[in-house]
Amino acid sequence: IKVRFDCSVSFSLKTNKDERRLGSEEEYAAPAVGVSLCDSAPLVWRMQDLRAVRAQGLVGALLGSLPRTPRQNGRLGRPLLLLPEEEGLLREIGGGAELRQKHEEEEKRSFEEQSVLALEDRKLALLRAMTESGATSADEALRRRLQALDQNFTFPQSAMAVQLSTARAGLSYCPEARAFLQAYGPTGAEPRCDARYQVFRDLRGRGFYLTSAGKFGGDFLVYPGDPLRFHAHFIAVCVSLDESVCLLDVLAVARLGSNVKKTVLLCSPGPDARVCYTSLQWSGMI
Amino acid sequence: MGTRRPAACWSHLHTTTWTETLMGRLIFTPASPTPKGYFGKGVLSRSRPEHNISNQWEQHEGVFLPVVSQARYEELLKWVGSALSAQGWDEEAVHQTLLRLSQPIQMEDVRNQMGGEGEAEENGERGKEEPEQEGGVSPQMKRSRRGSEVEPEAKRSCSSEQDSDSSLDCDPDSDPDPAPLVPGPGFLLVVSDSETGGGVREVRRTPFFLSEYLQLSLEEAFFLVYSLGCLSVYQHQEPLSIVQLWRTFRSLRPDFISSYAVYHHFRSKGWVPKGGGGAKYGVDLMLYRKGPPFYHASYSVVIERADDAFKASPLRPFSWRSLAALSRITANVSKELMLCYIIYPADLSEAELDSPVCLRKLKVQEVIVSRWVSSRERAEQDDI
Amino acid sequence: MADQNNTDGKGKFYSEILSPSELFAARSRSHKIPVRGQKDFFPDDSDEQKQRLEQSLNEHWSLLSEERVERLGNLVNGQWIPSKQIVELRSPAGKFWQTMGFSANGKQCLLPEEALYLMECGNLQVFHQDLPLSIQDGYEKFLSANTVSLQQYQVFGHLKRLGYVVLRFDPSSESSSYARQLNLPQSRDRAGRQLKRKRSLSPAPSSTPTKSYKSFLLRSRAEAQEECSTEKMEEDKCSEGEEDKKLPEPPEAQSSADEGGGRSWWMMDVLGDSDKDSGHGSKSGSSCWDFSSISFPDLGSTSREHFPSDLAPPDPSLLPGDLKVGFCDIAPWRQKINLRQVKMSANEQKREKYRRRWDVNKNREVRRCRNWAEYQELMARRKGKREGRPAHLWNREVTPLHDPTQPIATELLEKIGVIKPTHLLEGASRLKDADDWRICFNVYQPNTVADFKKSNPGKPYSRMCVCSFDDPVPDLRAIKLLAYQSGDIPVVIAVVDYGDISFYTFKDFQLPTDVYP
Amino acid sequence: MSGAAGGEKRPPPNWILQHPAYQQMKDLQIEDSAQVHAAFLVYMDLTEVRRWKEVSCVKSSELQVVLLEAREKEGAPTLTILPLPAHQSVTHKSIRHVLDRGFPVLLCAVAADSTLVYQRMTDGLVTPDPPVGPFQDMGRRQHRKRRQQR
Repeated sequence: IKVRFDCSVSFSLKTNKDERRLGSEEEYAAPAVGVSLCDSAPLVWRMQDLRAVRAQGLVGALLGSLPRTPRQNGRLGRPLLLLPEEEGLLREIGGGAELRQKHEEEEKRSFEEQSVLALEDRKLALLRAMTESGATSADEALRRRLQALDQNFTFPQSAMAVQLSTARAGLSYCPEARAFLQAYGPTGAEPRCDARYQVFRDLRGRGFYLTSAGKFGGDFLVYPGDPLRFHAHFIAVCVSLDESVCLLDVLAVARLGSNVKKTVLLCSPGPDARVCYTSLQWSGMI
Repeated sequence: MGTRRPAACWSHLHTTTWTETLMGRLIFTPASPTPKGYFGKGVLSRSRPEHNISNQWEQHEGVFLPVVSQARYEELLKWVGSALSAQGWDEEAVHQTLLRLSQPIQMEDVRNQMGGEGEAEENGERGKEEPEQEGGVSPQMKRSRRGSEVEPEAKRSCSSEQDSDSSLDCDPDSDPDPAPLVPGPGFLLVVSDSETGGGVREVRRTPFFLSEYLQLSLEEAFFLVYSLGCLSVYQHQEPLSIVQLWRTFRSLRPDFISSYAVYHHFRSKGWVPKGGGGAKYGVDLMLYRKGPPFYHASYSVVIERADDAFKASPLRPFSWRSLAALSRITANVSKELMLCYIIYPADLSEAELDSPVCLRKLKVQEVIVSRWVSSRERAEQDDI
Repeated sequence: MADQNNTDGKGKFYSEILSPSELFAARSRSHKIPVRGQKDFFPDDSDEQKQRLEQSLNEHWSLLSEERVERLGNLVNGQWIPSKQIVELRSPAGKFWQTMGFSANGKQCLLPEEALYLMECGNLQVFHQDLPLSIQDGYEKFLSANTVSLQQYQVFGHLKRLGYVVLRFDPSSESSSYARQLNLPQSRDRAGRQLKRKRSLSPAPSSTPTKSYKSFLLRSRAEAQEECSTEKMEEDKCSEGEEDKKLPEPPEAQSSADEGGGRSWWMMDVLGDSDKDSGHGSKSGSSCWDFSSISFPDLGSTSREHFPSDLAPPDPSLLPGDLKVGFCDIAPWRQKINLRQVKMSANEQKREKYRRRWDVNKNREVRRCRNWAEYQELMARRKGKREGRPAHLWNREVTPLHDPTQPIATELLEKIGVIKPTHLLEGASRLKDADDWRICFNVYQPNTVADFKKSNPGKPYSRMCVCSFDDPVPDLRAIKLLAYQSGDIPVVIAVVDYGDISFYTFKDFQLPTDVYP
Repeated sequence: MSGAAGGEKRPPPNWILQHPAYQQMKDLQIEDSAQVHAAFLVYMDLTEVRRWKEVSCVKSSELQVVLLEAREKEGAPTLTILPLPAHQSVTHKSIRHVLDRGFPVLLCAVAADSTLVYQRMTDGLVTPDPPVGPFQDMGRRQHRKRRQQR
C-alpha cells in the first residue's frame, strides 16, 4: 500500500493508482490510497480506497449524507475522515515516510539512470571519433580508452537534468499537503499526540479496531474486531507516563466505563518502545 | 416567625481538636452531639456515625450485647497492650492491666452499671447505652464508669439551651437524623470458636473503644466556626480565632478560599453541599436539597475560579473529554452538572485575602452544563 | 460521480462512473437501509462470525458505493461563482427555497454550505465552467476558512438532516448593547426582522466569515422586504429612523451613564436595607420614642373589657407638622375583625400548634412584658447571657456571622449570605470580542418549517458555536461573551470529535434559596 | 464537651493516635500527612467495616506513600491498596510502580470527609464481562425499526 496526500482532484488523479508514467515509480505495485485534503482534514473518497483502508483495520469516520436516504444521521456515507493516527499509520505502512524523502529518492534514481545514459553516450562518441579517424591499428588503443572511461567516468550531480513542470504533476510541492504533514506527523512535537500515535499503533498491531472516544472521555474506543460486528471492550485514555492526571478525572472516566460496561485503559508509551496498559474497573466495593 | 430546621440545628456549641498529626483533617470527638444539618461523616460509616464494634448482636440474659470472636477480642486486647507500652508503661504493668481487663464479668454487674447510667432504659428498648465518651485507652480506663461524667453534661447543655431559647426548633420527630447512637457499650459477648475453644461464651469489658469519629471537611468546619459560631477548633490545646483558622486552612489547601466560598454560598442558600459524594462522580461537591436523606443530590459541582476579566485560572484543567465524561455520568444518575465560578475582583489585595472578610468582595457565578440532544436518533450512537 | 474530469479523455478515470444501463436501472432502486444485525461481544474465529462479518461488510460497501442518481427534471441547476463564494441558480429553486438561499441582483443564490448539502441530498447539480462538480469537488471548493470550515459543515449537515432550519448568524443583526441594557424583550414586533436591520451607520468591525456574503445578504434582505410588503417596510424604516434620532449617543456611553448614576441610587437603597444592619435607622429614632408609654393594642382580643372602645391619640410631638390625630374609635374596626373560632382539622390544628410552639408570645417571660421597654429589657438580659461566648471567637476583629445564643430567625440565611451572586451578562459588555469563540448558526426547530419565512425568521430556537474536541473548553469569559452576543437565545456549543458531534449548553443559573415550610 | 456557656474543656484523647496501625504508619516517616491519614482511614475501613484479612501497611520509598496489603478473605489473593486523597493527581508511572509489586491493585480515593471510592487496577488489558442477556439490544433494535417505518 502506498499513500499519497493530495490537495486537489487533479493531483490525486495523476499520482494515484496503478497507471504510472515514470519507470522510477514502477515498483509501486500496491495501489495507493488516495487521500485528499479538505480544509486540512484527510478525506478518502473512492470506494477502492475505502476498502483498502478498512483492509488495514482502519475504520475512520463517515461524514457525508448517504445517497440512498440522505436525510438521516443513523448511517452516513462518503467521504471517510481519517484520524490523524490512521493517516499516520497508513503512511507508515506505505513505507514512504514523507513526500520530501520520496522526492529525494526519485531524484537519486534519476541521477543513477542518467549516469548510465551519460556513460553510454560518451562511449558512443568515442567510438564514433575513433572510427572516423580510420585507424585500424588503433583497436588496442580503443579498447584501453573505453576501459579507462568505464573506470574513471563520473557524471557530475550538477549535470543532471531536472524537469521544471508546467502543470502540477508528480511529487511536487503542494502547500496544504505540506502543512498537513507537519501538523499531524506521528513524530509531532506534542507529547500527547505522540502518546496517542504510539498507543494507536500498538493496539492496531494487536488486532484491535479503534475509533475516536471523545464522548466517553477517552481517546479511543477499542473493539476486538470490526466495529460493524462487535461492541467495544475498552475506552483507551492516552497519557504519557510522567503526565500528572487529576485523580477526579480518572474516577470520572472509570465510573463512566463501568456504566457502559467497558474497561478503561490507561495507556502510556514506555521507555523501551513498549506501551504500558493499566485496566481500570469498578471494584464493586460500595 | 418561620424557623428553618437545619438552621435551628446548627446552634449547638461544639469543640473539636484538630491534631497536627492528622494534618488537614478535623475530627469531631464522638461525645459531641452531631451537628445537625448534615455536616461531616462518620469515619467508618457511609454517612452519620453508626459503626458498631460488631455487626452481630445478641440478647444475653436480657441485655443486648455485641458479639465478637475470641480472635477479635484478642486483637483488641493486643491494641490496648501496644498503646499502653507506647505510653511508657512497663511490661508487667501492661500485663496486669490486660489480665484485669479480660476478666469475665457477671451479668449482674453489667445490669448494675447500666442502671447506674440511668440513660439506657430511657433511651431504648434495645438497651443500647448512650455513647461511650472517649475512645482508645488511657490510664483512667481503670475506672469503671468511663465518660459518664462527661456525657450527661453534654445532654444537659443541649437541653438547657433549648429551654432558654424559645425560638429554637427542636422538633425531634421531624428530624430524621437524631443524635448519634455511637455504639460501644462497655461490654462484649466473647464467643470462642466451637472447635477450638469449646464454644465458650463470656461477657467481658470492651478493651479498646473504637467509638466512631465524625470527620468534618475544612469547609464544613470553617462554616460552623465562622458562619454559625457554634464550633471551636483547638490546636495544641489552644482555641483558634477565626483569622487563625482561616490562615491555617489556607496553608493546608491553596484553593481553600474558592472551595470555601462555594461551600458558604450554597449553605447560605439553604442547600447542603457534600464533598465526599463528589469523589464518586469525579466532581468537587454534590449539592443536596435540604439534606441527603430527603433528596438525592441534585447537582454535581465543579469549582472554578476566575479573575476580574473572567479569565479562568482553572483549578482543574478541563478538556472536552473530561467534561464529556462528567456530563454523561451526571446525567446517568439524573443530576445536573454545575460549574461554580468564584470571581475575584482586581483590587483584592493579599492582605484582604488573609481574612474571611474578603468573602464579601467575591462574586459567585453558577453555570449549568448540559448536553443538548439534537434528536432521539442520537441515542443510537451509543450502540458501540 | 467522483471523477468527471472530462478534459482528461482517458477512460481509466471513469472507474466509478455508471453506464447508461446502470443509470437507467438505478431509477427504480430501493431507498431502504438494511438493518444491522446484533453485534457480538467476543470474536471466536468461528465460520459463523466470519460469515456474518462478510455479509455486514458487503452490505456496508454496497451501501457506500451507491451513487446518487436523480432524474434530470428533479435537479436544480446551479453555477459556482468562486469570486463570490456562492452558487447562483440557473433554474428555479425547489421546495428548499423556503428555508435556504437568498436573492441578489435578481438571481437566486445559495451559500456554499447550502449548495453542498443540497448536492448531497440529490436536489442540486452545480456546474463550474460548464462542467458538473462532484460531491468531492464541492467539499474541496466550497469549504474553507473563508466560508465555512469542514467541522462547521458537519454540524450544519447534521442539523439539516434532522430537519432543523439552519441560517448563518450575523452578529451585526443583534440588538445593540444599549437595547440589551434596557432589557427590552427581543420578541417585540420587530424581532422577526432583526436580520434586516441596516447598520450602515456603524461600520461595525464585523468579521463574519464572508464579507461578500454579507453584502449579498443585506441586499437580498432588502429585496425580500420589497417582495414582502412595501408599506410595512416604510413603517419600519420610519420607526428605525426615529429610533436613531432618539439615540444619538453611542450605546456604550449611554449604558455606562445608566449604570453609574441612574440606577445606583435605589440599588444602594436596597443593598443598604439588607446588608448594613437595619438597626441603624431605628436606633437614631429610638431616642424620641418612649416605649414605656406605648402599650400594645390588642384589638382582636376576645376579652373586650380590657380595652376601651377607643384609643388615645398619639403624642403630637411624634407626628409631623400639621398632622392632627384625635381619638380613634375602634368599634367599627372591631366589627370588621372576624372573631369567630376557626374550625381546623386535627391535622391543621397539629400543624398550627407546632407552628406556634416557639411563638414569642407563648414564652412566659415575654408574656410578662407589658410594653416595649420591658421586652427590650428582656432581650438585653438575654443578650447578657452571651457574655459567656468564647473569647477566641468573639473578642477578635473578625467574629462569627451568627451568634448561636441568639434565636434563629428567618434572616439567618440572608445574614450569612455574604457572597454576591452575579449573572452572565454582568460586565459582559466591557469584554472585547474574542476570535476564538464565535457563533456561526441560528437554528430553528423542525416543527416550525411549515410556517418558516426567510424574510421573517423570528426568534431562533438556539444558536450554534462549533469547535473541535481538541479545542479548549470555554472559560467564563467565553461563556459571557457568547451569552452577550446571543442575548436571550441559548447558545449551544457543537463539539466535533471526527465523526461524532456532541452538543453542550452553558446556561446562566442561580440556585434558588431553599425556604423551609 | 461544652455547652452554650462556652466551657472550654479539653477534648478527650483521640484513640486514632493510640491505634497500633496508626503508630506503625507514622513510623514509616511519610511526609505527606494527608496521604497517611487517607491510608489509615482505608485501613480502618478494610479491617473494621469490611473485615478483610491480613491487612498491613507498607512503605513505598519511591512514591513516598503508605501502601496497604490485604486479602479479602482467608485464602484470597493478596492485593496492594494505594490510598490517595481525592484531590491529588497521579501519574501513570506511579500506578505502574505499585502494579510492579506483582499484586492486583486497588486504588482508593479518599475524599475530604473520609468517603472512600475503590477502583480495581490491573496490569494489561482486562476484557470486561459481557453484558447479561441480549435484552438491551433488542430494545434498541425495536426502536430503530420503528424509526425506519416513519
